[in-house]
Amino acid sequence: MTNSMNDIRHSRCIFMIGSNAAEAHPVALQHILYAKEVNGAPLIVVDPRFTKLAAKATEYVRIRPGTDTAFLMGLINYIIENDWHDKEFIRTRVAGFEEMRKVAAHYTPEVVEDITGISKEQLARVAKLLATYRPGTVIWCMGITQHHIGSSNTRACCILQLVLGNMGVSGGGTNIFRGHDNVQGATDVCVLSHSLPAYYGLKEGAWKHWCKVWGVDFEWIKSRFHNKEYLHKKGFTLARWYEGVIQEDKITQYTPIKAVVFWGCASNSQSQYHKLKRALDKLDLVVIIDPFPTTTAAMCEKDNVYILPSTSQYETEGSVTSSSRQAQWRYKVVDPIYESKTDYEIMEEFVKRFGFADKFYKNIKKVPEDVTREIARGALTIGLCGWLPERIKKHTDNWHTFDVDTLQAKGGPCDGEYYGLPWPCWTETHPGTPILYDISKPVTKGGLPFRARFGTEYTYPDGRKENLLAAPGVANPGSEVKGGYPEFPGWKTDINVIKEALKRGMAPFGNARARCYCWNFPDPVPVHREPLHSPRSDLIKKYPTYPDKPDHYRVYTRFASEQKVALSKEFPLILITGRMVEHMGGGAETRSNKYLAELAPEMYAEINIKVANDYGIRDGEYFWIESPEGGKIKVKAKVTDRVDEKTIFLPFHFGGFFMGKSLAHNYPEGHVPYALGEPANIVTNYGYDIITQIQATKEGLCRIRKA
Amino acid sequence: MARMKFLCDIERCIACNGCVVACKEGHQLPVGINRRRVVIINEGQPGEKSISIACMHCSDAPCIAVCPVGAIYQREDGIVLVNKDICIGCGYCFMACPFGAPQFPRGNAFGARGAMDKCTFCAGGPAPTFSEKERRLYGQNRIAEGKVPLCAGMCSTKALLAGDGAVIADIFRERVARRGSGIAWGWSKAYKE
Amino acid sequence: MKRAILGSLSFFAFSAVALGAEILRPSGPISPVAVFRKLNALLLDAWPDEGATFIKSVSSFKDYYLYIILGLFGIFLLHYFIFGPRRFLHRGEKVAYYGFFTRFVHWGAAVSMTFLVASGLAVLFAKVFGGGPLVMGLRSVHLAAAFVFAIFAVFLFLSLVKDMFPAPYDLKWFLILGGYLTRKPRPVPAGKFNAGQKMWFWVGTAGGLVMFYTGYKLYQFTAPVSYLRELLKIHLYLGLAVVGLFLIHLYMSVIAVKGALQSMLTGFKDVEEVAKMHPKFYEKIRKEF
Amino acid sequence: MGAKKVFSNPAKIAGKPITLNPKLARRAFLKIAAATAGLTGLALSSKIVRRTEAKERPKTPYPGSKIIRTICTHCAVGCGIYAEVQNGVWVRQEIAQDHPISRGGHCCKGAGAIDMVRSEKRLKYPLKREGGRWKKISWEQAFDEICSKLLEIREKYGPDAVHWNGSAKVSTEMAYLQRKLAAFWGTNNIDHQARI
Repeated sequence: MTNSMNDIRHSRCIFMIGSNAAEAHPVALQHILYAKEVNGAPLIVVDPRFTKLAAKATEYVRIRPGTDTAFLMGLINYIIENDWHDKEFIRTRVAGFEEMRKVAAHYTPEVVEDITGISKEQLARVAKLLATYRPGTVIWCMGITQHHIGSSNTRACCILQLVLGNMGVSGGGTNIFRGHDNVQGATDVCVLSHSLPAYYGLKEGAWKHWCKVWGVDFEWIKSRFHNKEYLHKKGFTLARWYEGVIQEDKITQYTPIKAVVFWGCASNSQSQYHKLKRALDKLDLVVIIDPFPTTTAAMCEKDNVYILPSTSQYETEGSVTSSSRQAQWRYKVVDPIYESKTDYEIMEEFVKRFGFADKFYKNIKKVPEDVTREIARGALTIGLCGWLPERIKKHTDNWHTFDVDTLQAKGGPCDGEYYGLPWPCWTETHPGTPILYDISKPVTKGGLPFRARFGTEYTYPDGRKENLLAAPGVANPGSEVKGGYPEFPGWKTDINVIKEALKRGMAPFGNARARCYCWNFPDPVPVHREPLHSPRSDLIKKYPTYPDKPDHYRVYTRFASEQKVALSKEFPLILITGRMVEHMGGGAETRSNKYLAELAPEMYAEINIKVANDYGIRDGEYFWIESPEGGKIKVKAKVTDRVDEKTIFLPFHFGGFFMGKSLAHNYPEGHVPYALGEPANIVTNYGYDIITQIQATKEGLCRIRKA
Repeated sequence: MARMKFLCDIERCIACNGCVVACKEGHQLPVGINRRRVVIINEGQPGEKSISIACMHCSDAPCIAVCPVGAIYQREDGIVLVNKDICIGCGYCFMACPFGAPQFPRGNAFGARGAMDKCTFCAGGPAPTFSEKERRLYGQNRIAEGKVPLCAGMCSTKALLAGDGAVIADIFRERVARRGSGIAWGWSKAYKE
Repeated sequence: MKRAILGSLSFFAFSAVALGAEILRPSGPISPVAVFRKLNALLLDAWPDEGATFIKSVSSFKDYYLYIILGLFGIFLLHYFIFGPRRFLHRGEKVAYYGFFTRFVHWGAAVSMTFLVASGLAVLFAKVFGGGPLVMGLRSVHLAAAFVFAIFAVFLFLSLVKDMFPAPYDLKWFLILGGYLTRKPRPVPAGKFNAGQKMWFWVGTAGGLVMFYTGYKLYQFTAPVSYLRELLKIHLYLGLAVVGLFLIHLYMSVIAVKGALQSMLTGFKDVEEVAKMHPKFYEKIRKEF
Repeated sequence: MGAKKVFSNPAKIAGKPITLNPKLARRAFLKIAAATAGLTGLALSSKIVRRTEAKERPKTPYPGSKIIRTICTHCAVGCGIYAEVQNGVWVRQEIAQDHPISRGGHCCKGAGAIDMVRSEKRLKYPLKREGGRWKKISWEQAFDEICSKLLEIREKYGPDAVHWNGSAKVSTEMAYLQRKLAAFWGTNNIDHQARI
């Protein structure tokens, strides 16, 4: 999120696409509904499904799954055509506008209507609302990202905000509500196969920087790896690691995967789950570390699995980063119950036995505070330098001193600071950056320009040259340079450079323009591409997907070869998945809570009355859903108007059944969750994003039959 | 004297069931006992609304009128409570209640109904305040602690209001008036510029 | 009561007005008034129509029962002292009147019915007993006795029903109130069972089965609340008749007609009694001999 | 009485001047917090409470308990929780009315946060699957077996034969250690839920 949950209170228009915040982030609705009521902000909800959030919308837009980019580009085009775009903002702070505009021009209301199913009139109305009520916020979640063009979708959202000039202002911004409680924190420290903590990447410089922080020899780290190539090669991802075992698609790694460790991670959230099951049966070792027996435990039917009971997060402590980039200290409430051990203890035992404890804990005497300090020393790129354990604790201890509207403390020990020190928090005295890219405040007081990450000038394919730095006169107050400037050399590895920059009132990473044209992406400007499994076979030719990618996170990933025109004949219905308010993620925790299990006891599939009647399925009856990949699940029909006549919706929290068969007997005795059901991901389809490899669970196809 | 009341703002309620679980977890209710529940109408259609319902602590409460043993009584602040030591589980109160608030756990003999259970406005019951017995039979006594009922306090969107009827009515009226600004929506554009 | 309803509904009324302000808002095609109506229909169900009468009738039932019981006791006392009991000494010829099976099911039904009436009244007048676990225990007794009774009632019904169909002279029997309001017994128009017995039979067995059904549904407590309300009313109204007739039956058989108790134990009735009290049946058996 | 008051007011609503002044609106909104919090004083003024108080009862149901501030573990909104702990037992989840983001609010998952340590379904000790059945083992045995197997696999197939799935549900510090562990192990095969 560029802004914060509370900042939505200042929005004058709320545009939510691919987000069901009413179920996934109910407390965020507090602020959204406030803006709706007090500012009279129109709440526009774009979703293939009439969600609980849509029930609160002033304008509900039903969109065909997988066509978000077309709709967003259509909006952008309509706004530009009508001259509603923020010309001054674009002149001073945006790059590649002309190139983007040319691409967007294709998406006329007529074209958009054909692709997305959204009428011309509604598109015009939404565009008018967005243009009239500024600043408006754009909010999205997995409905935007879980597509094979997920990265294009997200960029289209950002471009929409740039065109409207809604970036860097209170009440505006692009706000992505993140899922898990600490997914922002875990992402910031990059528990990801393509980067070292704080998005440093895997290049040699990154490794050297972190080796310095860790206090270990770079050569030693290098020697731990198979060879130098694998030091820099992106690893398998959560979405496709099982291909490293079953190798249905060709892998580009010297060895298959033989062991997997699930450390606080559910497996039933991964698409094509029936293939993952095959992998579990083939592995030499599966280690599950979790407070509850996850679905994974029940899915393993071989003697290759261990379960280690870790504590819940209330029995240990540490910082958590909310979606708004705020750090809060999650204090320990009680001692570990039963024989469970904290994750830190388990880590220590592992490291001890692996034989590098002295190196691993070189700077860490006290867990977790010393770890926080180590992160602060290393994570300069996103400015975690100011996140010292004392400061984070101070904020949590004094959360009552922060204003609800601005999140700034009024008096008290944290006077003037923003709640949770939203990163970048450049130094130990920096108050945090509540709104990213806000040039109305000095950098030392939480202001920030756009980052100058891609040089100072670029020549577009048509020969046009553009200065990538912000226009003259555009800079934060107090900046030594009144206008754009490049990044400070060495700021990513040296805190002194950052301090120097701040002293001069400037951002360490420069002051540039936001790009509408990303030349390092497969689609420099987002364009619509039909889902791999598209129900509109007639559009595949016009909007084809990418060519196959042979080495995509170590595995051959099919795009063009997977997109078959005839598929929709056999699999006529669209399959989407989503959240329920009662459950979370794989549901290991919530399905073991008797009250939540009572409220949402079983798996169901939402199905439109017309589809139900066509197939002879009555409300409450079981029926089979089958995926093109051979997965099938038997679920209860919930006949509802929430989905349209082409769509089936599945909540993805359930586990404990597998293709019609109960796995209750596979759980440890006495630990069978209160609620069991078929994992929706057995039937989610093949398809992965071209850049991030996020699974495309929001645009699959399926067929159904009566059970 | 303050008159305790609940009010659920239908425009705000998002059916997150926070109130339901807050109540169950706070009072350690058995599964199947719903002191509070959330009802959705027009599900999946434009006009979908939800509302959280519990005992409304009626003035001149019908349940008190029909109770054959006089187990139900009303405090001075309007909170309607049941004495589980006296209640015989006959179920008349359930039939008399407009909101379906009274709940009956399965008793021991033949699975007949046990003593009635319902929302206490987090005011415990007739057992000694903060005693183990009170906690077991009625749950927490937050009113005696000077605390708000759990459901309203934990309402995710502040849809559910609880407290003195006059005060919450004021709050709600102001909200309505403010939403009424929806009427003037766009006026600032039309007339000021 | 009207005030009570208004009071308890004020919350909804208020919401309605609140929604009223929303009407002008160009938000959706569904009118807020419709939403309000739908909520009312869903949450309150039939309460606005029948709630008040239900509350009124349920809270007054206790009084009806009290009137019936006290009234009957008064009548019994008056009757006993004014007219005295009938005495049939069982010294003369005996007539085989009740078979073994009939007596068996009668006593089965009688004992369980006694428990039912006693525990039922205890639940109704629970306040006297202080409520709580004691009455809750008696509710379990009521429940258990009901199942026992239901079985016996079926057989009792089957074994006696052929003699229990109403006949024209029953009306006459009622007109002279069975001839009980005289000191000297004179023949009354009655067959094997007189009109009073027939009435008791029908209310006791067929009515008893209705009581069982309604009671069972109330025990289950899963029916729609509107239906439950009707069931409770039926249970209580019919219960009123059952309790009344039960008490009359008890008075007649134990106190007012000496020997009646014995005949149900032994199965035989005195010829004199049969001749006087059941002349039509007497004629019939005389013809047979 | 209160009911009537509510009932008689609506007429005024319509007549109230409509305002778009955000300052005024905000002040009004803050009263909502006061509504729930404001009850405090009102409840205490109740005669019944006063009467019971006269009898010298404990002031709190959990004497000697302390309140610990912590954060809900369910989604990234970051709602605050007041955990009331008595003698090392989490006895009650309190309303964090003054938390700047959630202001006491919770969805059903957060309202039942205490269940994370109360649930009977929590795992109690390390388990190993043997002959198709789960067998209780000691921590020591679990660590020894797992680590020696992992090292064996590393030896035989190389460090990339192990895939680590980290977590978005642990603290930032723990997540960082997970990433660091993979680096020290010698692989980039580490990922977590943010990917999907």
